[in-house]
Amino acid sequence: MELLYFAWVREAVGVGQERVDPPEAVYNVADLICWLAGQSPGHAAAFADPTKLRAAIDQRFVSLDTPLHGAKEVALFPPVTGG
Amino acid sequence: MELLYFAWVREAVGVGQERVDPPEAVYNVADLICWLAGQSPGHAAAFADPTKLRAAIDQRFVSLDTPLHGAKEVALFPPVTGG
Amino acid sequence: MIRVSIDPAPIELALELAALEERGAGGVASFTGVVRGGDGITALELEHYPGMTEDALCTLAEQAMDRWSLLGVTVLHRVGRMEVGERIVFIGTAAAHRREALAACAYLIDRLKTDAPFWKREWRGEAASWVEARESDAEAASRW
Amino acid sequence: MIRVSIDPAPIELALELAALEERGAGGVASFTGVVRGGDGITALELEHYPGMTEDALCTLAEQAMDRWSLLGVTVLHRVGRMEVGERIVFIGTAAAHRREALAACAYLIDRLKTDAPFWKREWRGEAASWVEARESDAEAASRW
Repeated sequence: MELLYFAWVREAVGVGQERVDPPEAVYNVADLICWLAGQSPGHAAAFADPTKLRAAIDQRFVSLDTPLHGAKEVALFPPVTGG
Repeated sequence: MELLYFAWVREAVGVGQERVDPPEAVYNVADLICWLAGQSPGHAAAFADPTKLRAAIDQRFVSLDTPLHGAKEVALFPPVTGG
Repeated sequence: MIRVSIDPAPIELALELAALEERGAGGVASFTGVVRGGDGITALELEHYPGMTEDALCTLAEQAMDRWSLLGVTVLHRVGRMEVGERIVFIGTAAAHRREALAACAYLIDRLKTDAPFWKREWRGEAASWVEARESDAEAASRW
Repeated sequence: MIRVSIDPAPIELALELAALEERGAGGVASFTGVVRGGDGITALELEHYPGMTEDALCTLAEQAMDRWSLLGVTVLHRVGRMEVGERIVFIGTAAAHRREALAACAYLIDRLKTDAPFWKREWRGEAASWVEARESDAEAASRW
Protein backbone atom coordinates (compact mmCIF):
# COMPACT_ATOMS: atom_id res chain seq x y z
CA MET A 1 0.00 0.00 0.00
CA GLU A 2 1.30 3.42 -1.02
CA LEU A 3 1.02 6.11 1.66
CA LEU A 4 1.11 9.86 1.01
CA TYR A 5 1.54 12.52 3.68
CA PHE A 6 0.86 16.24 3.41
CA ALA A 7 1.50 19.44 5.38
CA TRP A 8 2.66 18.90 8.97
CA VAL A 9 2.04 15.15 8.73
CA ARG A 10 4.65 14.98 5.97
CA GLU A 11 7.03 17.15 8.01
CA ALA A 12 6.62 15.07 11.18
CA VAL A 13 7.15 11.74 9.41
CA GLY A 14 10.06 13.16 7.42
CA VAL A 15 8.94 11.82 4.02
CA GLY A 16 6.00 12.62 1.74
CA GLN A 17 5.54 9.07 0.51
CA GLU A 18 6.27 5.54 1.65
CA ARG A 19 5.29 1.97 0.90
CA VAL A 20 3.96 -0.08 3.82
CA ASP A 21 2.59 -3.57 4.36
CA PRO A 22 0.47 -3.44 7.53
CA PRO A 23 -0.69 -6.68 9.24
CA GLU A 24 -4.13 -8.20 8.58
CA ALA A 25 -5.59 -6.69 11.77
CA VAL A 26 -5.24 -3.19 10.30
CA TYR A 27 -8.77 -3.03 8.91
CA ASN A 28 -9.72 0.62 8.50
CA VAL A 29 -8.01 4.03 8.27
CA ALA A 30 -8.12 4.56 12.04
CA ASP A 31 -6.35 1.20 12.54
CA LEU A 32 -3.72 2.25 10.01
CA ILE A 33 -3.10 5.54 11.86
CA CYS A 34 -2.75 3.63 15.15
CA TRP A 35 -0.33 1.15 13.60
CA LEU A 36 1.72 3.90 11.90
CA ALA A 37 2.12 5.71 15.26
CA GLY A 38 4.32 2.82 16.43
CA GLN A 39 6.68 2.84 13.47
CA SER A 40 9.13 5.62 14.48
CA PRO A 41 9.33 8.71 16.73
CA GLY A 42 8.43 10.85 13.67
CA HIS A 43 5.41 8.66 12.93
CA ALA A 44 4.44 8.82 16.61
CA ALA A 45 4.43 12.66 16.46
CA ALA A 46 2.36 12.68 13.27
CA PHE A 47 -0.18 10.01 14.22
CA ALA A 48 -0.64 10.43 17.98
CA ASP A 49 -3.99 12.23 17.69
CA PRO A 50 -6.31 10.81 14.99
CA THR A 51 -8.88 13.58 15.60
CA LYS A 52 -6.43 16.00 13.93
CA LEU A 53 -6.17 13.85 10.82
CA ARG A 54 -8.15 13.43 7.65
CA ALA A 55 -7.73 10.81 4.93
CA ALA A 56 -8.23 9.98 1.29
CA ILE A 57 -8.31 6.52 -0.28
CA ASP A 58 -7.41 6.39 -3.95
CA GLN A 59 -7.83 10.18 -4.14
CA ARG A 60 -11.26 10.39 -2.51
CA PHE A 61 -11.89 11.88 0.93
CA VAL A 62 -13.02 9.19 3.38
CA SER A 63 -13.88 9.05 7.08
CA LEU A 64 -11.43 7.32 9.39
CA ASP A 65 -13.72 4.30 9.85
CA THR A 66 -13.52 3.45 6.14
CA PRO A 67 -12.10 -0.07 5.47
CA LEU A 68 -8.77 -0.16 3.64
CA HIS A 69 -9.93 -3.16 1.61
CA GLY A 70 -8.36 -2.94 -1.84
CA ALA A 71 -6.85 0.53 -1.30
CA LYS A 72 -3.84 1.23 -3.50
CA GLU A 73 -3.08 4.78 -2.32
CA VAL A 74 -3.91 6.13 1.14
CA ALA A 75 -3.22 9.78 1.97
CA LEU A 76 -3.12 11.15 5.52
CA PHE A 77 -3.14 14.87 6.24
CA PRO A 78 -4.57 17.65 8.43
CA PRO A 79 -7.94 19.27 7.55
CA VAL A 80 -7.61 21.15 4.25
CA THR A 81 -7.05 24.92 4.22
CA GLY A 82 -7.08 26.04 0.59
CA GLY A 83 -8.69 29.04 -1.04
CA MET B 1 -41.30 74.21 -11.95
CA GLU B 2 -38.67 72.45 -14.05
CA LEU B 3 -39.77 69.17 -15.61
CA LEU B 4 -37.43 66.46 -16.88
CA TYR B 5 -38.47 63.54 -19.06
CA PHE B 6 -36.53 60.33 -19.76
CA ALA B 7 -36.68 57.34 -22.11
CA TRP B 8 -39.98 56.95 -24.02
CA VAL B 9 -41.60 59.76 -22.02
CA ARG B 10 -38.99 62.15 -23.42
CA GLU B 11 -39.52 60.77 -26.92
CA ALA B 12 -43.31 61.04 -26.75
CA VAL B 13 -43.28 64.62 -25.44
CA GLY B 14 -40.56 65.58 -27.90
CA VAL B 15 -38.34 67.42 -25.41
CA GLY B 16 -36.27 66.28 -22.41
CA GLN B 17 -36.91 69.33 -20.33
CA GLU B 18 -39.51 72.08 -20.02
CA ARG B 19 -40.62 74.76 -17.60
CA VAL B 20 -44.28 74.68 -16.54
CA ASP B 21 -46.52 76.63 -14.20
CA PRO B 22 -49.46 74.35 -13.35
CA PRO B 23 -52.62 75.74 -11.64
CA GLU B 24 -53.09 75.59 -7.84
CA ALA B 25 -55.34 72.52 -8.08
CA VAL B 26 -52.38 70.43 -9.26
CA TYR B 27 -51.43 69.18 -5.80
CA ASN B 28 -49.44 65.96 -6.22
CA VAL B 29 -47.46 64.12 -8.91
CA ALA B 30 -50.53 62.22 -10.14
CA ASP B 31 -52.37 65.55 -10.60
CA LEU B 32 -49.40 66.90 -12.54
CA ILE B 33 -49.40 63.87 -14.87
CA CYS B 34 -53.16 64.31 -15.47
CA TRP B 35 -52.70 68.01 -16.19
CA LEU B 36 -49.73 67.40 -18.51
CA ALA B 37 -51.77 64.88 -20.54
CA GLY B 38 -53.94 67.79 -21.74
CA GLN B 39 -51.09 69.98 -22.95
CA SER B 40 -50.43 68.52 -26.44
CA PRO B 41 -50.91 65.30 -28.43
CA GLY B 42 -47.33 64.33 -27.52
CA HIS B 43 -48.02 64.93 -23.84
CA ALA B 44 -51.24 62.96 -24.14
CA ALA B 45 -49.32 59.96 -25.51
CA ALA B 46 -46.72 60.17 -22.75
CA PHE B 47 -49.06 60.75 -19.81
CA ALA B 48 -52.20 58.78 -20.70
CA ASP B 49 -51.43 55.89 -18.32
CA PRO B 50 -49.98 56.96 -14.94
CA THR B 51 -49.46 53.30 -13.91
CA LYS B 52 -46.61 53.15 -16.45
CA LEU B 53 -44.88 56.16 -14.94
CA ARG B 54 -42.48 56.77 -12.08
CA ALA B 55 -41.30 60.09 -10.65
CA ALA B 56 -38.55 61.88 -8.81
CA ILE B 57 -38.83 65.20 -6.98
CA ASP B 58 -35.58 67.09 -6.62
CA GLN B 59 -33.68 63.96 -7.63
CA ARG B 60 -35.32 61.54 -5.18
CA PHE B 61 -37.70 58.77 -6.20
CA VAL B 62 -41.24 59.47 -4.95
CA SER B 63 -44.63 57.80 -5.26
CA LEU B 64 -47.23 59.48 -7.45
CA ASP B 65 -49.27 60.62 -4.46
CA THR B 66 -46.41 62.80 -3.21
CA PRO B 67 -47.34 66.53 -2.95
CA LEU B 68 -45.47 68.85 -5.28
CA HIS B 69 -45.21 71.46 -2.53
CA GLY B 70 -41.90 73.31 -2.93
CA ALA B 71 -40.61 71.06 -5.74
CA LYS B 72 -38.05 72.73 -7.99
CA GLU B 73 -37.32 69.81 -10.31
CA VAL B 74 -39.79 67.04 -11.13
CA ALA B 75 -38.75 64.15 -13.34
CA LEU B 76 -41.19 61.76 -15.02
CA PHE B 77 -40.07 58.50 -16.60
CA PRO B 78 -40.82 54.79 -17.03
CA PRO B 79 -39.62 52.24 -14.43
CA VAL B 80 -35.82 52.13 -14.41
CA THR B 81 -33.95 49.39 -16.30
CA GLY B 82 -30.25 49.86 -15.60
CA GLY B 83 -27.54 47.33 -14.82
CA MET C 1 -12.88 53.74 -0.33
CA ILE C 2 -15.82 54.32 -2.66
CA ARG C 3 -15.45 54.79 -6.41
CA VAL C 4 -18.54 55.59 -8.46
CA SER C 5 -18.49 56.55 -12.11
CA ILE C 6 -21.01 57.00 -14.92
CA ASP C 7 -19.13 57.26 -18.15
CA PRO C 8 -19.55 56.64 -21.88
CA ALA C 9 -15.99 55.25 -21.98
CA PRO C 10 -15.35 51.49 -21.81
CA ILE C 11 -14.86 49.87 -18.39
CA GLU C 12 -11.25 48.84 -17.76
CA LEU C 13 -11.68 45.66 -15.76
CA ALA C 14 -8.04 44.92 -14.97
CA LEU C 15 -7.39 48.43 -13.64
CA GLU C 16 -10.52 48.43 -11.50
CA LEU C 17 -9.80 45.04 -9.97
CA ALA C 18 -6.15 45.90 -9.31
CA ALA C 19 -7.26 49.04 -7.45
CA LEU C 20 -9.57 46.95 -5.27
CA GLU C 21 -6.86 44.36 -4.58
CA GLU C 22 -4.56 47.18 -3.45
CA ARG C 23 -6.98 47.96 -0.60
CA GLY C 24 -5.17 45.17 1.27
CA ALA C 25 -8.25 42.98 1.32
CA GLY C 26 -8.15 39.19 1.45
CA GLY C 27 -10.98 38.90 -1.05
CA VAL C 28 -12.28 40.82 -4.03
CA ALA C 29 -15.66 39.99 -5.57
CA SER C 30 -16.94 41.41 -8.84
CA PHE C 31 -19.90 41.34 -11.13
CA THR C 32 -19.68 42.52 -14.73
CA GLY C 33 -22.74 42.96 -16.91
CA VAL C 34 -22.11 42.45 -20.62
CA VAL C 35 -24.31 43.29 -23.63
CA ARG C 36 -25.77 39.96 -24.68
CA GLY C 37 -26.53 39.19 -28.31
CA GLY C 38 -29.33 36.93 -29.47
CA ASP C 39 -32.95 37.84 -30.21
CA GLY C 40 -31.61 40.04 -33.01
CA ILE C 41 -29.99 42.54 -30.67
CA THR C 42 -27.11 44.44 -32.22
CA ALA C 43 -26.52 47.13 -29.60
CA LEU C 44 -27.76 48.61 -26.34
CA GLU C 45 -28.19 52.26 -25.45
CA LEU C 46 -28.23 53.54 -21.89
CA GLU C 47 -29.79 56.83 -20.84
CA HIS C 48 -29.61 58.21 -17.30
CA TYR C 49 -30.61 61.13 -15.10
CA PRO C 50 -27.38 63.11 -14.63
CA GLY C 51 -26.83 64.17 -11.05
CA MET C 52 -29.42 61.86 -9.56
CA THR C 53 -27.65 58.76 -10.90
CA GLU C 54 -24.37 59.64 -9.21
CA ASP C 55 -26.20 60.31 -5.93
CA ALA C 56 -28.14 57.06 -6.14
CA LEU C 57 -25.00 54.98 -6.77
CA CYS C 58 -23.02 56.75 -4.02
CA THR C 59 -25.88 56.13 -1.59
CA LEU C 60 -25.91 52.43 -2.51
CA ALA C 61 -22.14 52.18 -2.09
CA GLU C 62 -22.34 53.88 1.33
CA GLN C 63 -25.13 51.52 2.40
CA ALA C 64 -22.97 48.56 1.43
CA MET C 65 -19.99 49.98 3.35
CA ASP C 66 -22.20 50.44 6.43
CA ARG C 67 -23.75 47.00 6.24
CA TRP C 68 -20.67 44.89 5.55
CA SER C 69 -17.08 45.23 6.61
CA LEU C 70 -15.69 46.47 3.30
CA LEU C 71 -12.35 47.98 2.41
CA GLY C 72 -13.45 49.17 -1.01
CA VAL C 73 -16.50 49.47 -3.25
CA THR C 74 -16.49 50.31 -6.95
CA VAL C 75 -19.66 50.91 -8.97
CA LEU C 76 -19.25 51.80 -12.63
CA HIS C 77 -22.00 52.15 -15.21
CA ARG C 78 -21.58 52.97 -18.85
CA VAL C 79 -24.01 55.22 -20.68
CA GLY C 80 -24.58 55.79 -24.38
CA ARG C 81 -24.38 53.15 -27.08
CA MET C 82 -22.68 49.78 -26.53
CA GLU C 83 -22.18 46.91 -28.95
CA VAL C 84 -22.76 43.23 -28.17
CA GLY C 85 -19.96 41.92 -25.92
CA GLU C 86 -19.18 45.29 -24.35
CA ARG C 87 -19.39 45.86 -20.59
CA ILE C 88 -22.40 47.81 -19.27
CA VAL C 89 -21.86 47.70 -15.53
CA PHE C 90 -19.14 46.73 -13.08
CA ILE C 91 -19.50 46.12 -9.36
CA GLY C 92 -16.39 45.39 -7.30
CA THR C 93 -16.06 44.88 -3.56
CA ALA C 94 -13.01 44.28 -1.37
CA ALA C 95 -13.19 42.81 2.13
CA ALA C 96 -11.08 40.86 4.59
CA HIS C 97 -13.42 37.87 4.20
CA ARG C 98 -15.09 36.38 1.14
CA ARG C 99 -18.59 36.34 2.64
CA GLU C 100 -18.73 40.13 3.00
CA ALA C 101 -17.27 40.79 -0.45
CA LEU C 102 -19.69 38.38 -2.18
CA ALA C 103 -22.80 39.50 -0.29
CA ALA C 104 -22.09 43.19 -0.86
CA CYS C 105 -21.48 42.56 -4.57
CA ALA C 106 -24.84 40.79 -4.97
CA TYR C 107 -26.59 43.52 -2.95
CA LEU C 108 -25.15 46.30 -5.09
CA ILE C 109 -26.14 44.83 -8.45
CA ASP C 110 -29.62 43.86 -7.20
CA ARG C 111 -30.27 47.33 -5.80
CA LEU C 112 -28.70 49.19 -8.71
CA LYS C 113 -31.33 47.59 -10.95
CA THR C 114 -34.19 49.26 -9.06
CA ASP C 115 -32.62 52.25 -7.27
CA ALA C 116 -30.66 54.05 -9.98
CA PRO C 117 -32.26 56.08 -12.80
CA PHE C 118 -31.02 54.32 -15.93
CA TRP C 119 -33.10 53.35 -18.96
CA LYS C 120 -32.06 50.77 -21.49
CA ARG C 121 -32.93 50.68 -25.17
CA GLU C 122 -32.28 47.66 -27.38
CA TRP C 123 -31.24 48.15 -30.97
CA ARG C 124 -31.98 45.57 -33.64
CA GLY C 125 -30.31 47.03 -36.70
CA GLU C 126 -32.16 50.32 -37.26
CA ALA C 127 -35.07 49.53 -34.93
CA ALA C 128 -34.99 50.51 -31.27
CA SER C 129 -37.23 49.52 -28.36
CA TRP C 130 -37.17 50.50 -24.70
CA VAL C 131 -36.61 47.61 -22.33
CA GLU C 132 -39.45 47.00 -19.87
CA ALA C 133 -38.70 46.70 -16.17
CA ARG C 134 -38.84 43.14 -14.85
CA GLU C 135 -40.87 42.09 -11.83
CA SER C 136 -38.04 39.71 -10.87
CA ASP C 137 -35.71 42.69 -10.42
CA ALA C 138 -38.06 44.28 -7.89
CA GLU C 139 -38.24 40.97 -6.03
CA ALA C 140 -34.46 40.57 -6.04
CA ALA C 141 -34.00 44.10 -4.66
CA SER C 142 -36.61 43.59 -1.94
CA ARG C 143 -34.84 40.56 -0.43
CA TRP C 144 -32.19 42.90 1.00
CA MET D 1 -16.92 25.44 -20.65
CA ILE D 2 -14.91 24.46 -17.60
CA ARG D 3 -11.38 25.64 -16.99
CA VAL D 4 -9.50 24.33 -13.95
CA SER D 5 -5.85 24.96 -13.25
CA ILE D 6 -3.42 24.45 -10.38
CA ASP D 7 -0.28 26.34 -11.16
CA PRO D 8 2.67 28.02 -9.43
CA ALA D 9 2.47 30.87 -11.99
CA PRO D 10 0.62 34.11 -11.18
CA ILE D 11 -3.09 34.34 -12.03
CA GLU D 12 -3.76 36.64 -15.00
CA LEU D 13 -7.07 38.23 -14.04
CA ALA D 14 -7.74 40.25 -17.20
CA LEU D 15 -7.19 37.23 -19.48
CA GLU D 16 -9.39 34.97 -17.37
CA LEU D 17 -12.26 37.44 -17.20
CA ALA D 18 -12.05 38.22 -20.91
CA ALA D 19 -12.33 34.48 -21.67
CA LEU D 20 -15.46 34.25 -19.51
CA GLU D 21 -17.01 37.33 -21.13
CA GLU D 22 -16.43 35.74 -24.54
CA ARG D 23 -18.79 32.92 -23.55
CA GLY D 24 -21.57 35.30 -24.65
CA ALA D 25 -22.98 35.57 -21.13
CA GLY D 26 -24.87 38.58 -19.84
CA GLY D 27 -23.10 38.43 -16.51
CA VAL D 28 -19.72 37.41 -15.19
CA ALA D 29 -19.09 37.06 -11.46
CA SER D 30 -15.69 36.56 -9.90
CA PHE D 31 -13.98 36.06 -6.59
CA THR D 32 -10.26 36.58 -6.13
CA GLY D 33 -8.45 35.61 -2.95
CA VAL D 34 -5.36 37.68 -2.21
CA VAL D 35 -2.53 37.10 0.31
CA ARG D 36 -3.34 39.44 3.16
CA GLY D 37 -0.58 41.05 5.22
CA GLY D 38 -0.90 41.97 8.88
CA ASP D 39 -0.16 39.81 11.92
CA GLY D 40 3.46 39.73 10.78
CA ILE D 41 2.72 37.63 7.69
CA THR D 42 5.27 38.05 4.92
CA ALA D 43 4.29 35.20 2.60
CA LEU D 44 2.01 32.23 2.13
CA GLU D 45 2.89 28.76 0.87
CA LEU D 46 0.37 26.40 -0.66
CA GLU D 47 0.84 22.64 -0.86
CA HIS D 48 -1.60 20.29 -2.59
CA TYR D 49 -2.26 16.66 -3.49
CA PRO D 50 -1.43 16.45 -7.19
CA GLY D 51 -4.02 14.53 -9.17
CA MET D 52 -6.66 14.59 -6.46
CA THR D 53 -6.79 18.40 -6.44
CA GLU D 54 -7.51 18.62 -10.17
CA ASP D 55 -10.26 15.99 -9.82
CA ALA D 56 -11.81 17.76 -6.81
CA LEU D 57 -11.90 21.13 -8.60
CA CYS D 58 -13.29 19.63 -11.82
CA THR D 59 -16.00 17.87 -9.82
CA LEU D 60 -16.94 21.15 -8.12
CA ALA D 61 -17.05 22.97 -11.44
CA GLU D 62 -19.26 20.23 -12.94
CA GLN D 63 -21.59 20.38 -9.94
CA ALA D 64 -21.93 24.15 -10.40
CA MET D 65 -22.64 23.70 -14.13
CA ASP D 66 -25.34 21.12 -13.31
CA ARG D 67 -26.94 23.21 -10.59
CA TRP D 68 -27.03 26.60 -12.29
CA SER D 69 -27.45 27.64 -15.87
CA LEU D 70 -23.83 28.54 -16.55
CA LEU D 71 -22.00 29.25 -19.79
CA GLY D 72 -18.57 29.06 -18.23
CA VAL D 73 -16.75 28.23 -15.00
CA THR D 74 -13.10 28.95 -14.21
CA VAL D 75 -11.37 27.74 -11.06
CA LEU D 76 -7.69 28.58 -10.64
CA HIS D 77 -5.53 27.97 -7.59
CA ARG D 78 -1.92 28.86 -7.17
CA VAL D 79 0.50 26.61 -5.34
CA GLY D 80 3.97 27.25 -3.94
CA ARG D 81 5.12 30.47 -2.31
CA MET D 82 3.22 33.76 -2.68
CA GLU D 83 4.05 37.20 -1.32
CA VAL D 84 1.57 39.57 0.34
CA GLY D 85 -0.73 41.10 -2.29
CA GLU D 86 -0.45 38.18 -4.72
CA ARG D 87 -3.52 36.23 -5.87
CA ILE D 88 -4.05 32.77 -4.39
CA VAL D 89 -7.34 31.72 -5.94
CA PHE D 90 -9.68 32.86 -8.70
CA ILE D 91 -13.27 31.77 -9.28
CA GLY D 92 -15.10 33.06 -12.33
CA THR D 93 -18.60 32.22 -13.56
CA ALA D 94 -20.49 33.31 -16.66
CA ALA D 95 -24.26 33.09 -17.00
CA ALA D 96 -27.14 34.71 -18.86
CA HIS D 97 -28.44 36.11 -15.56
CA ARG D 98 -26.63 37.67 -12.62
CA ARG D 99 -28.31 35.48 -10.00
CA GLU D 100 -26.84 32.28 -11.41
CA ALA D 101 -23.37 33.74 -11.90
CA LEU D 102 -23.22 35.17 -8.35
CA ALA D 103 -24.67 32.11 -6.61
CA ALA D 104 -22.35 29.71 -8.46
CA CYS D 105 -19.35 31.88 -7.64
CA ALA D 106 -20.17 31.87 -3.90
CA TYR D 107 -20.81 28.10 -4.03
CA LEU D 108 -17.48 27.37 -5.68
CA ILE D 109 -15.32 29.33 -3.25
CA ASP D 110 -17.22 27.99 -0.23
CA ARG D 111 -16.89 24.40 -1.38
CA LEU D 112 -13.30 24.74 -2.57
CA LYS D 113 -12.34 25.60 1.02
CA THR D 114 -13.52 22.21 2.30
CA ASP D 115 -13.51 19.90 -0.74
CA ALA D 116 -10.09 20.40 -2.31
CA PRO D 117 -6.83 19.07 -0.83
CA PHE D 118 -4.78 22.23 -0.30
CA TRP D 119 -2.78 23.16 2.79
CA LYS D 120 -1.65 26.64 3.61
CA ARG D 121 1.44 27.69 5.52
CA GLU D 122 2.02 31.23 6.77
CA TRP D 123 5.52 32.67 6.75
CA ARG D 124 6.55 35.39 9.18
CA GLY D 125 10.10 36.15 8.11
CA GLU D 126 11.96 32.85 8.63
CA ALA D 127 9.24 31.25 10.77
CA ALA D 128 6.50 29.12 9.22
CA SER D 129 3.27 27.77 10.69
CA TRP D 130 0.52 25.64 9.15
CA VAL D 131 -2.87 27.34 9.04
CA GLU D 132 -5.59 25.57 11.03
CA ALA D 133 -8.91 24.79 9.37
CA ARG D 134 -11.76 27.05 10.45
CA GLU D 135 -15.11 25.81 11.70
CA SER D 136 -16.78 28.69 9.83
CA ASP D 137 -15.54 27.25 6.52
CA ALA D 138 -17.25 23.92 7.23
CA GLU D 139 -20.46 25.78 8.07
CA ALA D 140 -20.25 27.89 4.91
CA ALA D 141 -19.75 24.79 2.77
CA SER D 142 -22.63 22.93 4.42
CA ARG D 143 -25.22 25.59 3.56
CA TRP D 144 -25.10 24.44 -0.08
